[in-house]
Amino acid sequence: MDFDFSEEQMQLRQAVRKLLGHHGDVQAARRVLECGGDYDAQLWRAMSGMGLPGAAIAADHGGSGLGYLELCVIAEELGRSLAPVPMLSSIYLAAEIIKLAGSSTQKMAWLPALAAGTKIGTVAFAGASGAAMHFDGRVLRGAYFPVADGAIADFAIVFARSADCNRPRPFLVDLQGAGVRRARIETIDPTRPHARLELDGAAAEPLAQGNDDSLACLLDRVAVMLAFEQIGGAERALTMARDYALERVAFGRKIGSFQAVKHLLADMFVSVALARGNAFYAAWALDRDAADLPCAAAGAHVSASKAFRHCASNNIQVHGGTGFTWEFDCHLFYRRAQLLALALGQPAYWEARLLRHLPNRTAPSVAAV
Amino acid sequence: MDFDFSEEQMQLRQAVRKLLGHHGDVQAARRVLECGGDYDAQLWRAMSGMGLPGAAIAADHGGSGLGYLELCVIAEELGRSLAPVPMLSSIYLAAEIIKLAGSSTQKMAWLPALAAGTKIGTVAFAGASGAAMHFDGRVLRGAYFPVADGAIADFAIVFARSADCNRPRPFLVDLQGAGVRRARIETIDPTRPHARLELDGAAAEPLAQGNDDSLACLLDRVAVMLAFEQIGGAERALTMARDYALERVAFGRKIGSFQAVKHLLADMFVSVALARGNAFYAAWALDRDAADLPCAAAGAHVSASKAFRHCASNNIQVHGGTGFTWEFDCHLFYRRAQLLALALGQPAYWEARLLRHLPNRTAPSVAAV
Amino acid sequence: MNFDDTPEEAAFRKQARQWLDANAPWPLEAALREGGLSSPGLTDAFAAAKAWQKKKAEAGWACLNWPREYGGRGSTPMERVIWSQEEGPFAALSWLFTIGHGMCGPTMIAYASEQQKRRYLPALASGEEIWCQLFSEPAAGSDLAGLRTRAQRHGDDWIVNGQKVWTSGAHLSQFGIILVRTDPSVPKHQGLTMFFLDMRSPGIVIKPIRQANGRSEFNEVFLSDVRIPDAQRLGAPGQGWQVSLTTLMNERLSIGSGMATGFEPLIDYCCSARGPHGALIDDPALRSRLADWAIRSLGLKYTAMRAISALSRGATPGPENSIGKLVAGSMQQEIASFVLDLQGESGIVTDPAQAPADGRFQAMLLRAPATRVEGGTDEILRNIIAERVLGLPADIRVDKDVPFNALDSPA
Amino acid sequence: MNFDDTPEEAAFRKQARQWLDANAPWPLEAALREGGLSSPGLTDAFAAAKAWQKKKAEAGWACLNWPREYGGRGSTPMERVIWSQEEGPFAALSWLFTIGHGMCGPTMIAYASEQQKRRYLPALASGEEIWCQLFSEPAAGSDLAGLRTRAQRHGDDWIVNGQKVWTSGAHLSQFGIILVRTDPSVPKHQGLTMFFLDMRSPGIVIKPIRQANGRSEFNEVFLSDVRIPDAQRLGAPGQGWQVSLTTLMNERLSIGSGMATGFEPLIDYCCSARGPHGALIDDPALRSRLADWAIRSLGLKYTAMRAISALSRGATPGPENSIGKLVAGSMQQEIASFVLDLQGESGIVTDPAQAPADGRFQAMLLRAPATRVEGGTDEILRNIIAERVLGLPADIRVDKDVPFNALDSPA
Repeated sequence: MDFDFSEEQMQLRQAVRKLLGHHGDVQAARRVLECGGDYDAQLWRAMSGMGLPGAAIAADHGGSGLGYLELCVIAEELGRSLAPVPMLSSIYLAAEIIKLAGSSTQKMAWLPALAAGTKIGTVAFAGASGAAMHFDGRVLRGAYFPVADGAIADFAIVFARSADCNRPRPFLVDLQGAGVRRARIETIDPTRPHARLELDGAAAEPLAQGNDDSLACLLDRVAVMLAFEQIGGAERALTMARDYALERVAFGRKIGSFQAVKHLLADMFVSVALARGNAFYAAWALDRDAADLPCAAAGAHVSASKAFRHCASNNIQVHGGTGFTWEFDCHLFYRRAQLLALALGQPAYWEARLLRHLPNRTAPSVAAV
Repeated sequence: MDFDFSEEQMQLRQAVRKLLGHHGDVQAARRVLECGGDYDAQLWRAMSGMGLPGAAIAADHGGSGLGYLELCVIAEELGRSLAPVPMLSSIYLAAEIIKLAGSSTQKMAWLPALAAGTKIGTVAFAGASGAAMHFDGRVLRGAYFPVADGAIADFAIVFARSADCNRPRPFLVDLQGAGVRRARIETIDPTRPHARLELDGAAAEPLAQGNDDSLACLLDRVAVMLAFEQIGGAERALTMARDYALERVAFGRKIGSFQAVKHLLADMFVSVALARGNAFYAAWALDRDAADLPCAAAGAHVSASKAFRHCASNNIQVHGGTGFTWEFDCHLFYRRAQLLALALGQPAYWEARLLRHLPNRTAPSVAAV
Repeated sequence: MNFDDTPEEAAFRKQARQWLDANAPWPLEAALREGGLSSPGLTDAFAAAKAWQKKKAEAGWACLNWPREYGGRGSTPMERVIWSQEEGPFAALSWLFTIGHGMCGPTMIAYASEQQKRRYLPALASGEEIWCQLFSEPAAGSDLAGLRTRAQRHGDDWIVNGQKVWTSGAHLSQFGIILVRTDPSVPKHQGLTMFFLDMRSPGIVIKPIRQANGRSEFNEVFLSDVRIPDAQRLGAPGQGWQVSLTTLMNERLSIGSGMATGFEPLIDYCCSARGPHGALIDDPALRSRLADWAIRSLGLKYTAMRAISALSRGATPGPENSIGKLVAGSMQQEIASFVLDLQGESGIVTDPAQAPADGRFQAMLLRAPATRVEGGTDEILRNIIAERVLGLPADIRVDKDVPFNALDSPA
Repeated sequence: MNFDDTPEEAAFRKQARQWLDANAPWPLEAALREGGLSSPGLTDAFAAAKAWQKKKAEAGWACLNWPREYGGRGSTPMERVIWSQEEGPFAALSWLFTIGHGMCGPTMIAYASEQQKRRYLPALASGEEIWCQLFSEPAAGSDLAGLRTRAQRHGDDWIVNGQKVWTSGAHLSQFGIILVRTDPSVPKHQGLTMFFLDMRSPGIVIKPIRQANGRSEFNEVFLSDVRIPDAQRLGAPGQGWQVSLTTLMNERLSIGSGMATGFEPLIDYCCSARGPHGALIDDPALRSRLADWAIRSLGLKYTAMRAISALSRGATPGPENSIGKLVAGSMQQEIASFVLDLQGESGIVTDPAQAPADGRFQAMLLRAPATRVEGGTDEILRNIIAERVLGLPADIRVDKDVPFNALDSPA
């Protein structure tokens, strides 16, 4: 048994961390925040130069063909530095659904550009406020929001219903074509922009292998990578809080010598440790395409969402007033924690999926999740 | 506004506390525990001599006619000393349902003996394990457990269904009559015994004014008095923990000087304060028979259940290993906290009732609780 | 146990209600009930606050518990509570004067000269002059007595140098009370002195603090060679810590209005939003948490009533009132997070025009961390309850008897 | 990242499995899986434990990580883990030897003489002789170094007087290791010494402790003029604290089996019991809490796997393993309370014959408070994580440099 990343994967982690540090670490997100930009294009190009976006894309399709474990390592580092790049939209979501449900022509058409970072894709599945997409055999109509990087993506995979199918299936839409309207919307984390996407007769083609299960399968996979981003963020928030507790003095003592602060930090450590255990198992399940993936992925995402929110909010608490200033980075982690916790829909969906697929449940489930 | 007990009520509290102290305070419960007795008959007689059981029974019916607020004051003191007397069964439950649903003949027949403590009544409504009682127009058949003081009660009000009514209504049964079998059962709190009650053709008469709402109305009232017992217990557990923290030394300091212990105790104080606020309002609502009673009673019981469980369990934690010994009284409070939290059924019932009757809810409820 | 007014209280309530019926800014009522001060219906919150305060003061309804000669009404605590119940939504218009009326005024009443009281208090009561409080510093938050702003005596003046932070309303204020260190050679609690000062004195620079939620409610205040006449000293030199306790104690007297817990908007939301079981409020999946918040929110409300009741019996509100903010702060954060979870993907949208429930829960989530810190962190409040209510020993204080300038790292 | 055995590990696993297939007490399997040691199917748990240990020792499967010459097998940590995976339900039969094998043995290996090791360890490994550990005292729980049992040198012996408490299995043991104070004139950590002793020595009186849940797993041990030969000293006089850290560190090596969290019985219960939505596990009202316990329980399991993995790379298990009991202890209590709530009125019934789910959750609720205290309270564990993992400062220690006999109140 070797339930940890390998030597090579650790080296990859160091290389990614170095690259991100070179681009300013959290300052990259800060720049996007202050300037209202879309993402850090320079960083994205540098990452693409290292083959990071294509880590889990086969060499045949222009990727670096490393694998999912490597992608998880990268995700954790991105989370740690809050990297403002379209990784969730273009790689975890768009590349993954094309890999899952695209024909080989579709894969050849889109994966190389995604791997190279020259095109940005996204996936639109969020039918907020009862909005829904419909496919009439040729074009799509409807509106979704929020769509990650929806304002800058070159194309989108849109989950839509059609006359012959009542459950959403994936369709590919060129966002530069006719019948597409998109507008950036304000969200809780301005460092990762989102848009409202309105399609009014936009030409679309189905992903050839798309079916009723495509969305759930996709989300399981994305949940694993997202969990690593969340853990990266959570652990960084814990480290920030720990460092501040070792530096800040009150009542003549480092505040980290007060049990109230020590125990707050200990509980944060426990959250992160549990989340990491769950995420490791999910990474293994993803890598092996194990039957356990739905439960493992849901457990990883639920656990990591809690850990990141917990650590991000207690990080502010340990920092006191200072932590509530715009200049300090605490709020960037707090914002990102909320964003990632909701990026894949209601936590209730994931909780239900976790329980539905628990390995030791004996009763058949009536609820289909 | 005067949102507190009156001077006279405070004097009553002192008198009750003195009486209970005279009978050994918590040692009375300890005696029942060690000897496997039913209740402290001597204490019960002394309480009856002071008119305590009949506090909320009208003078016409042999009571002392003080009122509900006085009964709440008494309940808090009983909770504080874990008094092993049949107050829940005979007074909160049996006397209350007779007051609510009895004919004037039934009231005259039973209330004076209950008020005087010369007869013990109980109410059986717990259809655990799907068991249920049925009334065939003359006799009752079925089994209920656990029934508080079921092995020693002289009579019981049994909630049962009948051919003409699918919701349980109250029937009066003489437990010394034919067709009655009862056996004491082990529960989590041996200081307040319970029994399994099996009726196989026991003669019964309906309470004249009993209806479909009788059980819910009864439980609302009982919930208020029970909340005061719970608060009495919770506050005592908090006091025990505080006193121990001021006495026990570790690492050269009183353990109460460690923030971990201080904050544990502060949180217990908060629980009790919130529970007391809720209970006071419920006492007012009960006293005035306010329309708000269902919400107030549910809030008081839910809040007090949490406070008592919280304080009883943290009291053991503060005491460390000592708190887990049989000789120390910590576990008596822990046991009683569990008993009282479940005495009136699932907490979920009370949570739903609280929400159903919230004053500031605007939507009509679909669920009938 | 009753909620009835005494005959005197009923008469007072009637009088207040009649005056309010005739004089309150009723056109603003809906906006204030709906969205409070951030309501779009309230176009100029500053002007509205000033106007309402002036009107109240003219009719004798400002700062009710202050003596009449200083612009108050000489009311009993219970009358003050009744007034606040009757003033209802319009009380939100007092935001501009909270610090001045709640903290600066009572400190002036206790420590200023008669002449000063007659000069400053009426204008403070009427809202003509706004006051702020300069206490916290970058290195002195929970440990306020560790503050480093220095004042040195020069003739009849004191020269003040240093930096204050989290000063609410500094840029709107004419005056402020300030706690400074006048003697660094004694242990830290013993070398402090309180003053009041003109906020337009030369040497004062005020900068707004941008908060994590993007708003600016507070300021940094830089003081360079600011002169304060010794006549504006409040209490003896070195007594500043005791004086500040008066100020902070008065903060606690502001009960009755209570802290917002987020519970009311939560219930409004759950009554209107729909889930698989009809209105969310009937969804069994939410039941347990909603019920828990209900008992905490109602429990706080009734706890405040108990405190008011004690007040009317002549008791002083004690440290047990610390539970309000302790419970409310974390509840706001939990509730906001809970609602975002219900909203799923759209829970991240903050634009009020597009977000569910006008984005109010998103705004709550972003503001809540400050509530858990300002005016005493959760940890400090638990310490207060443990020490002052339950009588547990104080934390070990390594700096208690050490001269301030001999401390290791007053950094 | 993989769960595969190396070829060597696979060979070891095969060998273990083959031996177990041929030799394990299979007739007890069902009873052990079902109810553990309290299963009614296990009529004589003591005899069964002794028999199984003897059989294992004879075939070289006892105390795998000990050297062969002392009754062990000289296995790698990973082989030990594989063995425990394969031994499965039969591992529960080791209850009688947990302290002896996990704590006393390693301490003897580290500090006893060669002759002593050869005399005592094989009989300890084979279960022929049972050992216990005499550490805690009434006034020394979390603060173990505050212990007061005195040992004074008389010629070649030490005379011991005092009282130990929470001694698991004292009445069944032939030997024990004991930590005592040999020098009260130095600060408390410096005056301790470790010994091993014959539990049938004159002057030892053992009394079972009745626990809050009515059972008796532990004892009080009174020592009056008990003689221990100096040859049975483990480590130098005054080095007892360091020796005890070896003992306690070894406690942590017992990973792999993991702490019971109550989650598995909870899921079993929720799969079989029915509510308004079919099986409880599908009840939306329970979903959020069940999911939370699922991630905590699974998270602990995978954390243990990470620790095993680190072990196989040669790392020493560190203080981060403290999270196991911290998480499991409160989970047991929460889960038990949660199930009782589901059971409503019948949740108070404890008689296994009449209570839902054979009363197992009632028993869990009554035992759980001890889990949160024994072997380190929740508070001590959080301190360990904060100090030894996160590097935060230790609590202020007022008694650190003070001679033990000059302390205010070693009461």
